[in-house]
Amino acid sequence: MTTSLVRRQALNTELGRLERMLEIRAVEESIQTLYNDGHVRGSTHLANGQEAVSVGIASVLRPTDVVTCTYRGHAAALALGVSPEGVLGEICGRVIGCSGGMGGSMHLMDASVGLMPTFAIVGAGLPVAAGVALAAKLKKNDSVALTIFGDGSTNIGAFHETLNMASIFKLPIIFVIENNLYGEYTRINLSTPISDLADRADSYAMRKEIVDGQDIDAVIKSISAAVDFARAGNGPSLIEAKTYRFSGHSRADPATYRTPGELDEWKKRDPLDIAAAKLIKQGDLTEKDLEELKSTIGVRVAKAIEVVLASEGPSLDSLLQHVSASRK
Amino acid sequence: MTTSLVRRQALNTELGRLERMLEIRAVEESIQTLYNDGHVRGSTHLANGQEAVSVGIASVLRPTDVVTCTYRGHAAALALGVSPEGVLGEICGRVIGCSGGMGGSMHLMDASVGLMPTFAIVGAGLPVAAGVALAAKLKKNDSVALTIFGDGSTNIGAFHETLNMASIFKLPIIFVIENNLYGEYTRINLSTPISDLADRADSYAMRKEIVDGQDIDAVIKSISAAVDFARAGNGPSLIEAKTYRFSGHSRADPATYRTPGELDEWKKRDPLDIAAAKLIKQGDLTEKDLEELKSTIGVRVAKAIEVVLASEGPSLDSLLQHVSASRK
Amino acid sequence: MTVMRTRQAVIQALSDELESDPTVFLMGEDIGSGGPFKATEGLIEKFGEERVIDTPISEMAFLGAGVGAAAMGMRPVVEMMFIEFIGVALDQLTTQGAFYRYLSRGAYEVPLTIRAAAGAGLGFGCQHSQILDQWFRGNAGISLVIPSSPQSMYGLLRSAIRSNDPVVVLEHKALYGERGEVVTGEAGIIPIGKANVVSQGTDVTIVAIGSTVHTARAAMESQSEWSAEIIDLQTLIPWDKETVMKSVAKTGRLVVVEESSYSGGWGTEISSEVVSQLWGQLKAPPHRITSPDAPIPYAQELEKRYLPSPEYVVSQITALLKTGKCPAPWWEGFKS
Amino acid sequence: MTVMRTRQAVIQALSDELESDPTVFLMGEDIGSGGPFKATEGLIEKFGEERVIDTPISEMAFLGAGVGAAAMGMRPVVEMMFIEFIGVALDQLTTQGAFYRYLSRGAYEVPLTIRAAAGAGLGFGCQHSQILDQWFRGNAGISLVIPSSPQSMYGLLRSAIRSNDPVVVLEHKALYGERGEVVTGEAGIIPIGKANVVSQGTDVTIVAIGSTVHTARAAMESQSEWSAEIIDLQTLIPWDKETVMKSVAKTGRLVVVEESSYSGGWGTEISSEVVSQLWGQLKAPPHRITSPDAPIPYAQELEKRYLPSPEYVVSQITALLKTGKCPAPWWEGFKS
Ligand SMILES: Cc1ncc(C[n+]2csc(CCOP(=O)(O)OP(=O)(O)O)c2C)c(N)n1
Ligand SMILES: Cc1ncc(C[n+]2csc(CCOP(=O)(O)OP(=O)(O)O)c2C)c(N)n1
Ligand SMILES: [Mg+2]
Ligand SMILES: [Mg+2]
Repeated sequence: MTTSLVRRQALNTELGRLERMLEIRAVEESIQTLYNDGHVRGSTHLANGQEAVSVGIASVLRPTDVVTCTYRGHAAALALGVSPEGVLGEICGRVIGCSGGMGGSMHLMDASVGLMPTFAIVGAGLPVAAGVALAAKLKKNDSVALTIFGDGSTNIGAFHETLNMASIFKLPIIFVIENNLYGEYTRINLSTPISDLADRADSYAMRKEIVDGQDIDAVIKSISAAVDFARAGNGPSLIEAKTYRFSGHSRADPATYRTPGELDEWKKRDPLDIAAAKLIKQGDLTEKDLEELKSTIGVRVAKAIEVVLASEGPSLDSLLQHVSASRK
Repeated sequence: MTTSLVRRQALNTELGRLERMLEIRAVEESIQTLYNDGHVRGSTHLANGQEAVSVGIASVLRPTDVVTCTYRGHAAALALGVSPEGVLGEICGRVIGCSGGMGGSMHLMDASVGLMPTFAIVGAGLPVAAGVALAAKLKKNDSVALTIFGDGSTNIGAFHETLNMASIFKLPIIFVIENNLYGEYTRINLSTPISDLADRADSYAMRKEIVDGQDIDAVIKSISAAVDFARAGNGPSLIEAKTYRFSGHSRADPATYRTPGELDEWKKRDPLDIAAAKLIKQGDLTEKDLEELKSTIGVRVAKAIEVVLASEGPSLDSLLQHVSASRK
Repeated sequence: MTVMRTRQAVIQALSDELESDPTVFLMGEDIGSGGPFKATEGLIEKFGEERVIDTPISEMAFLGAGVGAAAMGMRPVVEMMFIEFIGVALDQLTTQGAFYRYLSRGAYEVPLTIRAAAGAGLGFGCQHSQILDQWFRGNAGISLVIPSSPQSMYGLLRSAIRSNDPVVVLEHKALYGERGEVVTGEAGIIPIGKANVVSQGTDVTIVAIGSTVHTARAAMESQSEWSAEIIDLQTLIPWDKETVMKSVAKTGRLVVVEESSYSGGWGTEISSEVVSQLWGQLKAPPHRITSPDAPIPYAQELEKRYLPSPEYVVSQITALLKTGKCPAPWWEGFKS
Repeated sequence: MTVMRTRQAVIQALSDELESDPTVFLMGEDIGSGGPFKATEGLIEKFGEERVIDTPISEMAFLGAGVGAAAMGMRPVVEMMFIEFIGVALDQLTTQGAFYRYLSRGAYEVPLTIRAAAGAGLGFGCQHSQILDQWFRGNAGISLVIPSSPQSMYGLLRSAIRSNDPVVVLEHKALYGERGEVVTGEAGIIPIGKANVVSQGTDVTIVAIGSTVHTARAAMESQSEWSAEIIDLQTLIPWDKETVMKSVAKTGRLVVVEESSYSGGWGTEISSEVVSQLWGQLKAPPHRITSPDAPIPYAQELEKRYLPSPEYVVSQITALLKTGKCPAPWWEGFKS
């Protein structure tokens, strides 16, 4: 199996990035079946429709940079380099899962590519990312921290405190709002009285940008600028990626609360289609290539599922290991 | 002894308001002596220099409106109507204290004039005030809630969450920042990257205003407008009163961290002098009247101290009373 | 008497209180849609948006708003969705709301109910599966209940709402789907602070709460060597000392079955108190059967093993009865 | 060996760790100015603003930043000023930082120290005087220490900073001004998890921590009817079972002296464990001497009465020895 680091390098090309987005979609689509067959427990949160944000971020950051991300973390994990086996294995509670089967869908991690265990508490990843950035600053290396969170999370106290502190400390950190218009079953306008969340940066005299989250090239451009700004010691940025999730909030959610027609409109701007269309237009890909790519990925994901389902759960001693350093 | 409600009515006149400000100054100035004599324990936080904000607020609100305030609450308590005996009694831990001697300087209260127990945790009074406003809204009465807090408190999560929620729910609440330029020993510019804190209202699409906190008339005008706005069902306001505290943060603080010359500059704008000068200019007061007023107040406060020092501490059963309704 | 699921008992209790008391209202994230466990389903349709209030994701703000509204004479029922979420807002309950009565010498009461899903067993991982009763201990202003059945959910939740102090109601997520008969109305109300003796027995008193009531019952029913008096505490803070003492005085033995970790578990309080009150009357040392000292694992087999199972309870109690000593927990053998 | 105050021992420990380990840094509100207890005085002058970092009033942000920096290999020492303030930020420690090691299978460690002033006695009122150890219980990822002397402050704080897990250090504010001899350097370091036997005795083992070590000692020294083995736990989580068991096996009697309320107190854990391990070897029931179930009052006489006094400890222990039963607490007579 290729390592996460090698998988990360594959994002260096446009085709590699398209491929990763297609893979993410395929992996996430397989989860419902795994769930129906009783392999997945608790809650899972799909990011389909939002793949360009994760893959865009992952293709800009270095593996030595660190990302904190939410329970809606499959896409980020796969983008950063975790294998389909690592993600699906975790969701199915197998020892080959990226957290050894101990975390589940909401807690994916891979230290080799800078993914801290994903955060199941809204807003919790922001202060931690600030600490990561602070460590980089104190160590005087040029790593950056990047934290991904949703529109709804901009109403939690940790958002406010962290942005203010990051600004005062001029931390090398990028705050990325994936504004998918909903926090659970609540449309953003019902929870937040402003429409451009990036404007909240003004309260902290922070650099801000709004970006089309469906267009991976736009995402890359915006993240790159923020990362360069941070690496150069100029401090944090707040980036709002306007995007949409095609599924419900979590496994059990039929998303009946959507504004009528909204989903269809957004599906017209599927980030996978946009990226593929661009490659086709450039002459770097044919429709046939694309179909082949999809089917290759389908096979790869199917194999990953086979591997996962044939693999073991964590052993009983895992339960008592890594609880603390002092008390084994 | 006059009741808190009657004392509140005294704020209906300009002279009454000046008198109250002078009283607050005198009461606060007496605390150091009480402390030196061993009557005051823990921490106390003076508001001298900021009297116009409290008295301005108290003269606009109705006694049926509710205020939440911080540990720096002597001025607000006296302004709202608590007697010098009530405040000094509390600070000295006597049963005649406004919280029965059970709270101390940081926990003053008087339900008869709408003062909830003051809050010793930064930011804690904001959500509670929002709940008060929500209750008024649900009960469909026209009461408002008003919460007073400092510049430093605008960096705590509760500030952000509460302003957002108040805006979305259109709550009848007024958020008053007493921007005295310091949070403990830290100047505002070292903790907050913007200079007009009222601008943070923009993140919540909230009505905002900056007011000269040394000029009681300006305070009254600004608070009145916000209160009218709230009573009419139009929602919350954020008001930033620019002010200054003449003492250190708390009892033990010599305030050596001040920008040189700053204190002297602000002392030129003592809210008591400004209010007195105006009355003198209007011909409603002579210098001699003012001296007499000060000395009357001095005598009154001295009497209050006598009463307090001659009074009992709370009885031992107070310790076990009012702990819970169910478990006596 | 109606058969309903525990989550329906939540809805019924809320509905009955909303109906009978105009000061009651609900507040929380997505409670209008019923929430992740459908435990508030249908209420917004019935009572409207003024009494079933969806909030932004701002636990500090809306928990605190519950405190403030309660102090003004309302009876808010605030949902925390998962009890872990109160970790970003605990101050408002424990350091503010719980102390107003005391600080105001009774002038401000805080009749606030906090509902939250709690407990392990469904694969929600370590940040969505704890009980966290310890966060509410040592604070005499707060009560805490953990219902074990549709009936006790109904009865305790109604009492919580009627209480004049803050009450935390931990709704075990593994029990939401369980069915049982429920007496509704006044007759179905269960007072806070009263335990329920689930079974009469002679050899041992088993004290349990929430999910472990079922574990204890299954343990007892699976064997015939010993008979147990199972006590469902129902209220953990303050717990019913009288009922527990009466039972242990009779059986001479106490076993506490707890879902959380051994260290810091609530059972220490039961065990400690029983010994100080019944010294000289016990036939064996009080024994605690708990989960190990570890976060809650996701993998199904491990999560199952993490929780005390009926078989484990049987083996522990049988060993206790046989040896008169506290048997070692299963994980002792695994320690390095 | 130097004589210093407890607050100076804090400064010395921080200074020594800052000096010897470049990954150590301090973070908190106004720590540059020394804070309300002058417990970080002079450090910013010595180590500069990069290693002594003043923060905005944002506990969630800077506690979380401590977690994140620790996960990156730094050793942050985060000050909460008063332990109550962690009520607005608890999530970052208990639900995040404490679980990373577990969730990452050891890839991320969190060598984070949290210092906070705690405890009653100085008239700070109910929101600035608690111990709140309960918030950290039942979470095997966290340790908690409560020093009782300048030496243990020095030794435990250094160990906390060197620990590879989060450690909470509760600094009793009534002890900051106390003086004592301190061995500094490696020889002065006290391991986490080890209790200190303060006095040898035969009639009873008194388990205490922080302020109550002094109460226990004063109680013992004020009478000659009985002799006590006083154990200063030093670390509350995880506590030193071995030392306690050894002592109680010898004396046959356990008394725990706690500063916080009776219900939910940490002493239940000691008492419960002692009974299960030493069943049959005890001459009397374990007994807990605590504060009553109430918020901490401001008025001096009441706050004094709230805390267990040496005289009260004497009367309780004397009664226990005489009757072989747990005596009722003083407040029983006051109950309605
Ligand atoms: C503190 C906290 N409150 C509530 C929740 C429950 N919750 C999980 S996801 C979610 C919605 C978050 O919305 P958003 O930030 O927009 O992210 P999205 O799910 O859309 O990616 C909520 C309320 C939580 N996990 N943590
Ligand atoms: C959550 C919390 N953090 C820290 C403190 C300690 N503290 C008390 S007052 C204060 C400064 C507050 O400054 P500001 O909001 O400007 O109000 P001011 O004191 O100037 O009136 C701080 C940090 C606290 N009480 N609560
Ligand atoms: Mg969203
Ligand atoms: Mg200030």
